[in-house]
Amino acid sequence: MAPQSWYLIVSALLFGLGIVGFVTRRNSLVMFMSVELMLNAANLVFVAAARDHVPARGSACALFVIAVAASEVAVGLALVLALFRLKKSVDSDAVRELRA
Amino acid sequence: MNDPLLVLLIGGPLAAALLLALLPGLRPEPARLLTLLVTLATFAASLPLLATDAGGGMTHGFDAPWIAEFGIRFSLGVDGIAAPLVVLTTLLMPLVVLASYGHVHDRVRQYGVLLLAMEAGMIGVFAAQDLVLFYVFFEMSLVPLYLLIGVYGGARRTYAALKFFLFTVAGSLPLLLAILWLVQRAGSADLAVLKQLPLAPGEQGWLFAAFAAAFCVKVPLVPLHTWLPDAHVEAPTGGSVILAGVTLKMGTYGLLRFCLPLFPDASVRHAPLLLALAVIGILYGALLAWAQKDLKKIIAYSSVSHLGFVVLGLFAVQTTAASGAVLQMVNHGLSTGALFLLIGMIYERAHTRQLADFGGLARTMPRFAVCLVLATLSSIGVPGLNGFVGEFLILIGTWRDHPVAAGCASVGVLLGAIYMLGLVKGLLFGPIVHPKTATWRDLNSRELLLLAPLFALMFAIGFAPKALLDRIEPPVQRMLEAPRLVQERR
Amino acid sequence: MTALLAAGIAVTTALAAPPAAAEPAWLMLIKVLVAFGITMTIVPLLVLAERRVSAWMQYRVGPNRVGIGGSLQPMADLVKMLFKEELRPDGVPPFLFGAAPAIAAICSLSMMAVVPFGGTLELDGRSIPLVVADADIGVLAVLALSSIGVYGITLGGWASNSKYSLLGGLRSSAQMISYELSLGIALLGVLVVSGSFESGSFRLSEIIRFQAESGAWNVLRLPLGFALFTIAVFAETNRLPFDLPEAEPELVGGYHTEYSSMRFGLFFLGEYAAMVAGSSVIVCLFLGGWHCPWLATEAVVGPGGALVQVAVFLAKVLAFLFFFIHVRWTLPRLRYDQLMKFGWTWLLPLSLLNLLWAGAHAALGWF
Amino acid sequence: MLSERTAFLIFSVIALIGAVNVITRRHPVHAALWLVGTFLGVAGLFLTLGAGLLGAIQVMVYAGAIMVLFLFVILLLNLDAPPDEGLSFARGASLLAAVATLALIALPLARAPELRAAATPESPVADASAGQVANVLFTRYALPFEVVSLLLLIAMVGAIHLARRPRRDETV
Amino acid sequence: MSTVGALLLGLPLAAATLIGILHRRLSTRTAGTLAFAMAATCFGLAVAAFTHLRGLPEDARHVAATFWSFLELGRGDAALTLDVGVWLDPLSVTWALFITGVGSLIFLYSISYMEHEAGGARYFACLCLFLFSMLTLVLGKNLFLTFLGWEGVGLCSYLLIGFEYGKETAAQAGRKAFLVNRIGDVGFLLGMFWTWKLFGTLEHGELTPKLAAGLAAGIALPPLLALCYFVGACGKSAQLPLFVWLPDAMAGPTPVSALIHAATMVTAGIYLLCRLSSLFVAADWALDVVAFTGAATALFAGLIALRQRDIKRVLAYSTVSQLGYMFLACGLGAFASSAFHVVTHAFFKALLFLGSGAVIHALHGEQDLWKMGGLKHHLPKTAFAMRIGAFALAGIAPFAGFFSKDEILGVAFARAYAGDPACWVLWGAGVLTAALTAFYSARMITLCFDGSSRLDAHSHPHEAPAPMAIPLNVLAVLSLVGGIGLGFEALHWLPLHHWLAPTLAPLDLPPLPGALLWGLMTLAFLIAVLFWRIGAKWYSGDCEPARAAELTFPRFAGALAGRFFVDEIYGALIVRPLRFLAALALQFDVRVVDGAARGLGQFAALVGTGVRIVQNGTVQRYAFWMVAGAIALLWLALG
Repeated sequence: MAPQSWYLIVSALLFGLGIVGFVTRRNSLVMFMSVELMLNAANLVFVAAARDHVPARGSACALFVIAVAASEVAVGLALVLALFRLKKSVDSDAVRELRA
Repeated sequence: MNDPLLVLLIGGPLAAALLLALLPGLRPEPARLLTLLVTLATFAASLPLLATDAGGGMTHGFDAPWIAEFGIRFSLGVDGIAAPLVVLTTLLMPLVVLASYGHVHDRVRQYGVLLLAMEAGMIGVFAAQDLVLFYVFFEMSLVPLYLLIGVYGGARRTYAALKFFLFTVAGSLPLLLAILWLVQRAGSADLAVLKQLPLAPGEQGWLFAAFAAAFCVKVPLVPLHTWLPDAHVEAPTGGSVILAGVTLKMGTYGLLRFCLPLFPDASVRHAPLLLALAVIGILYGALLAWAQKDLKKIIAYSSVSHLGFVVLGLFAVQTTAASGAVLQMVNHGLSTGALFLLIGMIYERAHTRQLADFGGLARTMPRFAVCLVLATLSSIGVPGLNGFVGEFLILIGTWRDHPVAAGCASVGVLLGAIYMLGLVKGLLFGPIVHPKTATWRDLNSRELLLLAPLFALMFAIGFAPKALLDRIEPPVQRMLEAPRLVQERR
Repeated sequence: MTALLAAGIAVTTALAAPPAAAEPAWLMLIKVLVAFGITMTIVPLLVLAERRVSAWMQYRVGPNRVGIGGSLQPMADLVKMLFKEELRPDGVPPFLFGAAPAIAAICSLSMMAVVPFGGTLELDGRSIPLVVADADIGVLAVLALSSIGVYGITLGGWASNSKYSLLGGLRSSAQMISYELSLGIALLGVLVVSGSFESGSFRLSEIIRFQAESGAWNVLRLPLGFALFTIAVFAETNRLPFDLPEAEPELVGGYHTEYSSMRFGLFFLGEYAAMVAGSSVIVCLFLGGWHCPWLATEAVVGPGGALVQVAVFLAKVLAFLFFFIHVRWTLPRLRYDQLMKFGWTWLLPLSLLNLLWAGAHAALGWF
Repeated sequence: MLSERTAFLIFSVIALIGAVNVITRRHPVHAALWLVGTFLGVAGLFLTLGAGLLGAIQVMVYAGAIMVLFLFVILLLNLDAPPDEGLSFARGASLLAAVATLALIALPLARAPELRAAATPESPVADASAGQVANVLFTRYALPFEVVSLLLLIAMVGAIHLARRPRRDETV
Repeated sequence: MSTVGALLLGLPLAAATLIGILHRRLSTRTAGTLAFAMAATCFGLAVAAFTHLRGLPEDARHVAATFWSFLELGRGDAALTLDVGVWLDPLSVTWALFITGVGSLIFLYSISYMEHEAGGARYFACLCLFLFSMLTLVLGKNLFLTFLGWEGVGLCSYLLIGFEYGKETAAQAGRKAFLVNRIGDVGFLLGMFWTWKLFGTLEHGELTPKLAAGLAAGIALPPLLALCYFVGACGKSAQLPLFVWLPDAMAGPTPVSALIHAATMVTAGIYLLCRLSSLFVAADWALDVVAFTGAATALFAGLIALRQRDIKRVLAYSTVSQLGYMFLACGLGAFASSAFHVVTHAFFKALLFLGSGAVIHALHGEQDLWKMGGLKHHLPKTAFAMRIGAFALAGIAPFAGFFSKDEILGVAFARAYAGDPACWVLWGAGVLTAALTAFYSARMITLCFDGSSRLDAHSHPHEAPAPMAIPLNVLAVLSLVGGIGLGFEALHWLPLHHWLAPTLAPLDLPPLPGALLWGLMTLAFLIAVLFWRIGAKWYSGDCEPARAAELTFPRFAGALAGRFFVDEIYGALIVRPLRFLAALALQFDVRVVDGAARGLGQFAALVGTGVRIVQNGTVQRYAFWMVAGAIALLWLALG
């Protein structure tokens, strides 16, 4: 059984990579993917931490996170689609102007 | 012993305003008629306020709990100082409505709503015996006037209305802080309680500064006066009359009712500063009035000068001077009110307010000439009319302790004559300038009816001020008790 | 070359999937090989059977030249597959082009890991459950692998760098996803009914044991569930009447038009393996797996009993496969929008209804 | 059977490499596929942690549904690799992100010494099998469960409405 | 007695308001007769009051009557009680007498004078109002009412001077008169405040005895207090610094000039000085200031009068000069003799003004002396009356002017003789002015009536109608009799000094020896006659204006004609800088004070633009800040 800290380290790395992806990449889809990465890292922490207490709860929480992530992606991608239809590109810099 | 009269005086116009607001279908004429009737009824109802005299104490008291936990009560009451001002307000209102027949033709109903709401607010200000209630009415009376100037005003009305609003609100913020501090310390917002509250000199200093800031903007005292000319020039005639007639008095009333009794040490300590500002106000205002080209601006700056006298009277901490100041408040309301009404009438005909455009009106409009000369004489303080009595009392009272200030102020009387007679000569005498002078018809009976009460009161106060002064003096005496003691010790 | 690599990976994933089983490594290896071997033998037979049965149904003979009555035809196809030239259109991502068919194949093959061929085999004192990895999540693994399978087809369509195959890939994956939904819910129906098991795990062997003990196969309890599940499996494996994506006239073969030789072979293998796996899952869930009502398989002692169970299980699977092929040549092909409409507006509500029915059944404990 | 530690190592390596590639790959489809790899890696980690149900669901939902959705969008929009994409907004952001990850790792360890304790005892305390998770899910977290279901419904409706191609009589 | 006082004040006010309200419907004639009737009754009442006071014993010769209490304020020493009432004492009754007397004559005169003027009713309303104010001033019970009258009179002069408001000059002159008066009024006001502060009362009844007691006890009062009142007096009686308004006031109709700028209003200053005589004496060097200003004004005005072309301006400057004489008398402590000169001056100056009015009336508005000449043939009666008035003005023996002027010179000589060297200068100035007066009055009479006729062709002057002639004749008689009747000790009929003594401060001056006295009188008489002869001869015959001009000192002539450019100097020194200051204040107000308020607004907008840069729409930027924020929070939480 690998010690819990290892899991935390891996999830921290995953989360860090997620942040890098989210902050640096201009393509909105890749940004979405980075968000998924971060969510996964969070799930990992949930389950890893729960293992020493009540494992089931960790999974339950992770389940909720997955559900939320799924709905987030659904709506997010719908928005990207609508955005693409408007701007002909998914580059997040394309939607820079604050006025209509 | 709750006497419902004051609640009626405030509630009546407010209810009427609400009613008018909720009747969009009402045609202009009946709406204006309703406004007139309500204002007349309020005036009639307000007369007994003057009649009863409780030796300086509070009459027509009405007291009900409002916000219990902070000790804030809905308490109203009127004494010798407030009664004349309330009656002045209720008197000017019907005149303003009558005047509006001449120049307000569209959105008449809303005009009525604003006037009635303003009247309620102003009576509330003068009748409030609770500090927080006073502040509420103080702000409430501000909004209708802002709208009045903003909607019915002249060319740059939005700028002027906003400037007026910002000046007053900025002034009243420190007031709010001070009130909250006081109420929190004293546990109650009632004036009587607050008077006995022992305040440390330092604390009293900044509280006085906060109160004075709000009221000096309203007076307006010199450095804070730049909103007045703009507000007057852009306001409709009715707005100007109310603005000059009553709104400015709220500032001086506040100084007398709150600053002097609640913070005696600070008032006496700051008295020289305020006296200096008052004298500057008188001379500076007069000079500016002389340099103006626009009729309304001349009268506006004359108001700055006249109210400089009132502040002078208040802070000389002398019963004679203070009574004179209160009397002068009423006088200024009458004379400047009349002047603004007259200028309004001329503006209705000539649609220009530049002095240079006029000349030789006396020949074509004799009645107007007589009225204007009368109003001017009252304004510059010619004996036999009300203006002189007020100024005389203020100056004679101030001379006792501050001869130099009184000396300089009396020069203001001279300057006053200069610019006012300049105005009269420009308008009435000399050759005819405006091509269409002949076409303007003289004052009709409505307009004369409008001015009659004002002139009647001017002569009445001019010849027999005793009736009014006896009503004013005791409460003033009571207000100045604390500062007088401090003055004596010094 | 990549194909072989892909096959190897398939085996390791099957191994890794169910780590919970604490058996010695070599026994696990033997089981995998046995399961892999059974599948690999059934698939060519299936291909041959399909062509013979369809021919029989259409009053024609079918392949009978190679071997006795065409029995060696699959060998011939295999040889053809291996030695044909591997074409690859230009502008195509090489790795993905090769990986796509492998993914499809891997997923289908790995599904067999979870399927219990028989009961337990007592051999020199060691009782060996006749299943590669009786994973706690059993049935869920099937679902998971089937959803991974979608990738094979989507990537296949995309990697071949042509509009038609892209559209074909998209349509087929859309179809599979839609029907995966009703597949899952129908599966739930079964679990709810056979939910009397205590530890709440999804093991297929326990479902079979439940059917054996209760004496009635699930198909009798959930006839609607059975029908829905089979339709969904048909859709999952892109079999007629749902094999629209590659057969569409304007799409010309759908996602595997650009594929040739062994890559096409892998796709082909994947498809048929999916059929085998699908039918075996159906058999386990609804037709009592290796259980045979009147033949008390447990009574027969020794290896013979297990073999009988495996035989019964294989018989059922072959029968079902026959049914697969039979349907292919009887029902017409559905148009794409009808297909999607049927999937969402008919199948989904019915499966919810079935779930309701199963819930009521479990709660009231009919039988 | 493989020891759990090695499984942990393999899967975490898969996950991390996948993650790195997700953010470095210029072509969105490649990024998406690497993401699938990461998801499978993480699913494996779940399995090593004994959360079998979660692993399956992770595969089924994340890898199976969400990534397919991503692929769908990428393919539908027919996106190709933008020319100079790569790691734009370079130095500042990545530096910051690096600091962030370090902070996330270093700080908890520095602060919570017990985390650095030796490996916990070998025997798995209790597996988070489907049954136990179900028990917890429908008793303790019943309300969140209902709320999430509602959320999913809303998300579905929202997504459909947003992504719907406007009919001729509608304007966007 | 109080009813007499009430009526004295009430009647003019009632008349004024009545005519004022009905002035549309009243013709000039009816309004005039009504006003004259009112004035006559007032004169009757004044006489009644006079006889009543004569009946009272010497020391209790005053009657007080209050009508209603004006106001009561304050308590203890700061108490201020003012009430409206009447205070009749020898001083006020004397003034009332000649005001109402001369006033009613002028009312009668102006009925016919204003016959064909437009707005005659308004004119008479103002005149009645003027009479009311003048009587309030004189009969007022306290200084407050005196001040009320004081300003009221100023107001009426403003209205009457600007009667023909169409003419720019009239409007301008009216305004100027009111403003200059106002300057004086401010002085009076300050004096009043100071008096109330020192004595706590403004009632004449209480103030005069207090002042007298103070004087007797030798308590010195601050000279500035007296000077405040003196400034007021100067403003009203047109003394040196503030006399500019009087000559311009001639723009008004002639009867107005006669009434206001000769007989009544200008004497108010003297009345004030006499009323507060003990205050002035107690304020040590205040009286010297009064004396010197008086002398200077007399001399200065006399010089200017020499070269005036307009007949009314000559008279105006002569009035200023004679007032200088009165102030000189007060300055020397001889309040009674100055009062005597006031009375006599009222008679002959009113006569001269009315006469000139008749002349102008006859010549249809022509006022330039150089366009008259030889009028004695056309207007014999007016010429005769004017000649008597001129003799009185010049101070020729039997006429009134001689006695009052001589008395003042006598007092000046006596004081100098008694050892006050400064008084020699005063006496010298007095004599010189007397000479000048004789010269210009002769000039006026000869230019106007004698000499060759310089009338333009088509004007044919006719004698003044009856209502204008009667006042002329009455005044002529008074100018003749006045001097002897009132002043001459010997007759004891109505010695003014004796009559006014109780109310005025006593004059401590050793009487001159008899011989010296008579010598002085003859000297004065000789000077007057001599200079009259020179003047008459100089301007008789057909002298052309040019010859006449260069005859006098040429260089000097410009200054005289231009009235020493006093108006221009005032304009430059006071009006222009004040106007510049006003413009400066306006700019300051708009730029600085208003600017500060607007500046505050712009500052807020500036801050706004600063903050806007942070929000620029790129998602990355937001993400970056979000993460940075998260780290910071983390650091805080765990740090």
